[in-house]
Amino acid sequence: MLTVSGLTTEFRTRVSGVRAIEDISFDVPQGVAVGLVGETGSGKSVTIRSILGLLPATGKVIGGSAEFDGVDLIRANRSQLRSIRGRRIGFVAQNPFGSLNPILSIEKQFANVIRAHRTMSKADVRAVALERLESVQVRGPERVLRGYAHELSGGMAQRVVIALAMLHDPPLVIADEPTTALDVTVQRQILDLIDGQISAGNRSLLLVTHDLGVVAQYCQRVVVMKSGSVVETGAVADVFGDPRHPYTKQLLAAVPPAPWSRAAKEVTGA
Amino acid sequence: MTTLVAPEARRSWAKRHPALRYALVRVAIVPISLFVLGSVSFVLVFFIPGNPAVTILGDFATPEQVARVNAQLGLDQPLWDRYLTYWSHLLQGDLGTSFFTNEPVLSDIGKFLPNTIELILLSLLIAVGLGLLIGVTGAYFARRWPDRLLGGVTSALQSVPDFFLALVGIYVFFFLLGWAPAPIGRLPIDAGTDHPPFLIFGSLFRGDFSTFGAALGHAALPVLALGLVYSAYFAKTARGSMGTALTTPQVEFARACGLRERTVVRYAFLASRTTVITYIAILFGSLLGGASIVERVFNWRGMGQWALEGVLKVDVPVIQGFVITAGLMTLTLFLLLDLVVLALDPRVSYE
Amino acid sequence: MSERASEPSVPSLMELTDIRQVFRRGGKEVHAVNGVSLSVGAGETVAVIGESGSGKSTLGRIALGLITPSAGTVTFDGTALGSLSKAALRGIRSRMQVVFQEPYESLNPRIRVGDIVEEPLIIHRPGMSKAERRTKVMAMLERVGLSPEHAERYPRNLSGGQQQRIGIARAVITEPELVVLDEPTSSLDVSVRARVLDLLRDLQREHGNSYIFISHDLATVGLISDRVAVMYLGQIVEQGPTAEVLGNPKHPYTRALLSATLSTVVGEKREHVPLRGEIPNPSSAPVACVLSGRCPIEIDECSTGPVAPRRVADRHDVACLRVDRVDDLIAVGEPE
Amino acid sequence: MSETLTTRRASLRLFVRANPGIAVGGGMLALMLLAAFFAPLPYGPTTPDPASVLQEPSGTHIFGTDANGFDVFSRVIAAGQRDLPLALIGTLASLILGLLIGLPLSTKSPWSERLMRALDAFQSFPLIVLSVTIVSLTGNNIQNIVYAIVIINGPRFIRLIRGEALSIRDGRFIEAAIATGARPRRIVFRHVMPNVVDVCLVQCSLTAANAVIVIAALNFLGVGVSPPDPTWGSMVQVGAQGISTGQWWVAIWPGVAIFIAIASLNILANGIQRRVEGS
Repeated sequence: MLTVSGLTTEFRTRVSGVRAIEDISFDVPQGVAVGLVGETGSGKSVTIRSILGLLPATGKVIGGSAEFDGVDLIRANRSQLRSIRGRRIGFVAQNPFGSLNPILSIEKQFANVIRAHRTMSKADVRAVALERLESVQVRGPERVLRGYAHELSGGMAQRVVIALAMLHDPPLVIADEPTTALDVTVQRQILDLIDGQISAGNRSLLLVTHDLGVVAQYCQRVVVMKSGSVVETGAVADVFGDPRHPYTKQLLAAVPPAPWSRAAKEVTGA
Repeated sequence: MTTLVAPEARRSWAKRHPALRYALVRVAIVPISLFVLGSVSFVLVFFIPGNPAVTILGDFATPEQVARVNAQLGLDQPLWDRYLTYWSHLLQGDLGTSFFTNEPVLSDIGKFLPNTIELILLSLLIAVGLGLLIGVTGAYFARRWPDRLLGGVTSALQSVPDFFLALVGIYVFFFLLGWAPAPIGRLPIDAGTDHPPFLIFGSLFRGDFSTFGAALGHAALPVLALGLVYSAYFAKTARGSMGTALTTPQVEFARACGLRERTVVRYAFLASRTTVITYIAILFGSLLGGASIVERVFNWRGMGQWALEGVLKVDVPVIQGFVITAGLMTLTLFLLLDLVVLALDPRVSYE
Repeated sequence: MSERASEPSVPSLMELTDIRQVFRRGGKEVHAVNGVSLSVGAGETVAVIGESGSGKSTLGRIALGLITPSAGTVTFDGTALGSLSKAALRGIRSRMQVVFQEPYESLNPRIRVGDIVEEPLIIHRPGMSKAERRTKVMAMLERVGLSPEHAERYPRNLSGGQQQRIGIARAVITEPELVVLDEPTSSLDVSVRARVLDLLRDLQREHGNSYIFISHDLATVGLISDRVAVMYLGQIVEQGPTAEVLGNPKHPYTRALLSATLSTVVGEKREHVPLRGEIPNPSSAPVACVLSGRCPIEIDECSTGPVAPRRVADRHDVACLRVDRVDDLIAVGEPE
Repeated sequence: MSETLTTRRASLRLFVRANPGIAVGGGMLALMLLAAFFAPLPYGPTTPDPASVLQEPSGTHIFGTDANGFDVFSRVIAAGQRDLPLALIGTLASLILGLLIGLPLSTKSPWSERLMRALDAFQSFPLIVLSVTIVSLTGNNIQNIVYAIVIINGPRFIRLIRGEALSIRDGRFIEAAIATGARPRRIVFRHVMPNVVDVCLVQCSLTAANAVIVIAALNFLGVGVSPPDPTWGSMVQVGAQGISTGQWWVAIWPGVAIFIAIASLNILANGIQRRVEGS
């Protein structure tokens, strides 16, 4: 589905270039959820932004390719890229309030995303938007549609973002830490929602996260990154069950044991 | 029964429409500001050293002459009386008469203010149009060559005083090339200085195209001088706010959804709209006085030039009249600004 | 007050009694903290757990005397903070310190690391000579795992973990009896997080100080705390010894928080305790159980009035009418 | 000895490469100041030569002469002695005013908010006209132009310093300092002040640029001028009469000097801004 190979990106500073990621390669097969994990500065964000052509002005991909649908996204021209983004690849960002336009009504934003890829009457836009909002379990979709982003709670806003990202039923969804900005008790709802949407359409998911638990429970494959390089790739069960790279081992060891297991041990021991 | 219900209903109304309530409060403040403005302009006179009568009559006036003029001006009255008289005149729309020309200040303002407003509006048109173009283009091509080039242009324009740019314009376009008319007013010298207010807009509206053309030709240089210099300030603001807006996650998400670049830029512009509109209001305010020197260079006969000449001669009623008019205009402008911002941004909720 | 808040098993150092904090925001009253009582024993670590908006950080600032509560008293080592003059309060600050969540933001970017760590000594140890202070600073830097050369650097030239070590060094250099840790590891990566927690534990072992550990992460709390208080909407809904609360949680909200932590063991999917909707604004004084409206097992009685805590086990208090039926939660299906 | 010199030279080169704006802007400014005070002038700037009036630029008078027979080149250079220090003093005065008023007002109390609104109202007023009034009333000499510069730029400093200090006071490290037990005075001087330096530096060079414009504008209007002392603004004014009849050199050369002075200050401001953002 998506094949990334040898991806290398540099950031220009005043004096020289700084390599942010180097020689990144991995696959996202059809119908598979891939977790891209790493700590701060490991280059997860730069990797997906290189793939989607969303690097800031100072960043530049200097090597490698990202093959999707038979098109190399790195070398694709602007209009090719535009017709893929949103239609063939959906993107869910970290902070829902950052993602939504604060000044346009939610309905207008649905209309813009729909009309980016097909023509549709105003009534149809409304019908599609309502249906989509219902499918992501937004309560009171009519009211939400009429309203603005700031009137929503964090979880609801992220549901709206997911609905927008999946409006055109893209076969691949890239999610960048989609629950980090949300309250703890809401995070799993959103993960379950994304998971449900992905498996319902037999889609692929590239899930960027720093939470190994999320990868263990929601992904089938994992790519571990460290300071701009991939250190380990494989099936989640294999990598987490028997990590090969010392960094992966270290990462897994650093995760505190689940609170219930430790506490339960102490209770029974006492 | 109804009297019991009414306050409750009103409170809930205010709760449901905080924006409307804010707007009403904002409008209600205006009379207070006006009172402060009027009083400030009265007090201003006491900071002026010396005796206005001496200023009028010259240093060699006899004490009797001074006393007579003082009585004429009402300056022999107690302060409190003068303050009340001042307000009663002001409320009747009487701003006094010039010490030197004996013209009623109000009629002077009626004559000169429209000229200034035309100059400011046309200059703003250039400044905003060009400034937005430069700023948005620069922000879009951030840190690439168009941005660097336009940044250089902006810095250069910002480094020229408007009156100097006007002089260079006169030399090049009037003296060397002969494209522009002589800098002697709003119309050719044989048309005299008596013309209806709002010369350009008025003649266009009436369909008097020969006057319109002549007036526009005379306006070209002053408008360009002001418009170019102020466009630099505008470009800098637009570049800054658009530059920030274009790097927000919101714009990234819009791109990731496959929106056209045109729509993406529009998203960013929506986000920086308030800054841009605020800056237009600020520029209008500063042009009100800032245009005065250029007006003088072109003998534009605008309010700025009139006030400047009044100031240089210590013509107290003229200074007061200018303070009140300019204050009134900026007050109105900022009121409008606040209301426009309120109407444009769904997030603004004033509590 | 026979049913007093769950008490420590050691002599008490800090006593928070019926703390209330009301902010006025846009003409509305916001009850950030709503009748919280908590005591911290000497040498003890008490964790305050909650989501953003639960009032836990406000509670931490009240404990430090950075905010004066609208009602209730804070007693530190027998002295009520409210009775102290400004100068006396400043003086007592050498005995209670704070470490914030954002390591970089809590360090002045214009001051060298060595001077940052030295500042509490300048303020609280006027008798100390410059040389003595420097020696102590260097020793402290080494103690938190940094080298003397770091003293000459500015905060921005350090990693997040190193910055947080500076924050900790500044907090403990006057050997305070109480340190409030406001999400000290939340913004750190997991590998760094573990080492910072180790450091905090070691320091406590050496100095015997108390911690109030504010966090939203139950897994971290399980590693470091002796007792846990779970906060929701300005109230403590459950508190008790860590092993009790995490191993035998009785409040639906605690269960929901626990189920939000995902295991890294593939296939070990814990039950999901879903709450409806999201944490509301704490805008009005409670007329019901704080969780009513979101709780999957609520009954009509839950919305008739505030729910007082009840003792369910040794030093384990829970504010829930449905304590007996909390195990039903697992049976409740997917959200909404 | 020579070794330290070469290392110093090398570090200077490094600084110039990393901060081209500061180097170019600062260099140009220094050059102008040096020229104004120390350059040997071909003619006395205030000694007219009645024999050569309104002469075009030539080998003898490279910038030409004006209607009074003054050598334009000598006057343009010498005018820097008045314009530039005055601009810098005005900037310094505005900065001090901004610190004195802005820092104490950096609270969220309703009073300081109200004062800021009043300041907004004051700023939206045509200040150039006000400053002409004030300079002509306080005694029409060039030193009093400092008042004009402060009236126009002081409010900007107050607003800037207050806003910056307010956001710094909101910062975590201030809360940390309070929690450490620092006194209010220590917080202002040790924690707030050092953090407003950056924005003040940028604003200072922008203000100096604006001050050059203000001085030129007032002198152009004949305010604050004591003939025959040269200032750029009054030279432009003298030349303005000849501009429509083709005697461009009298007005253009001092105008170019104004342009270069302002441009170098703007370049300097941009350079400082870059450096501040980069750090």
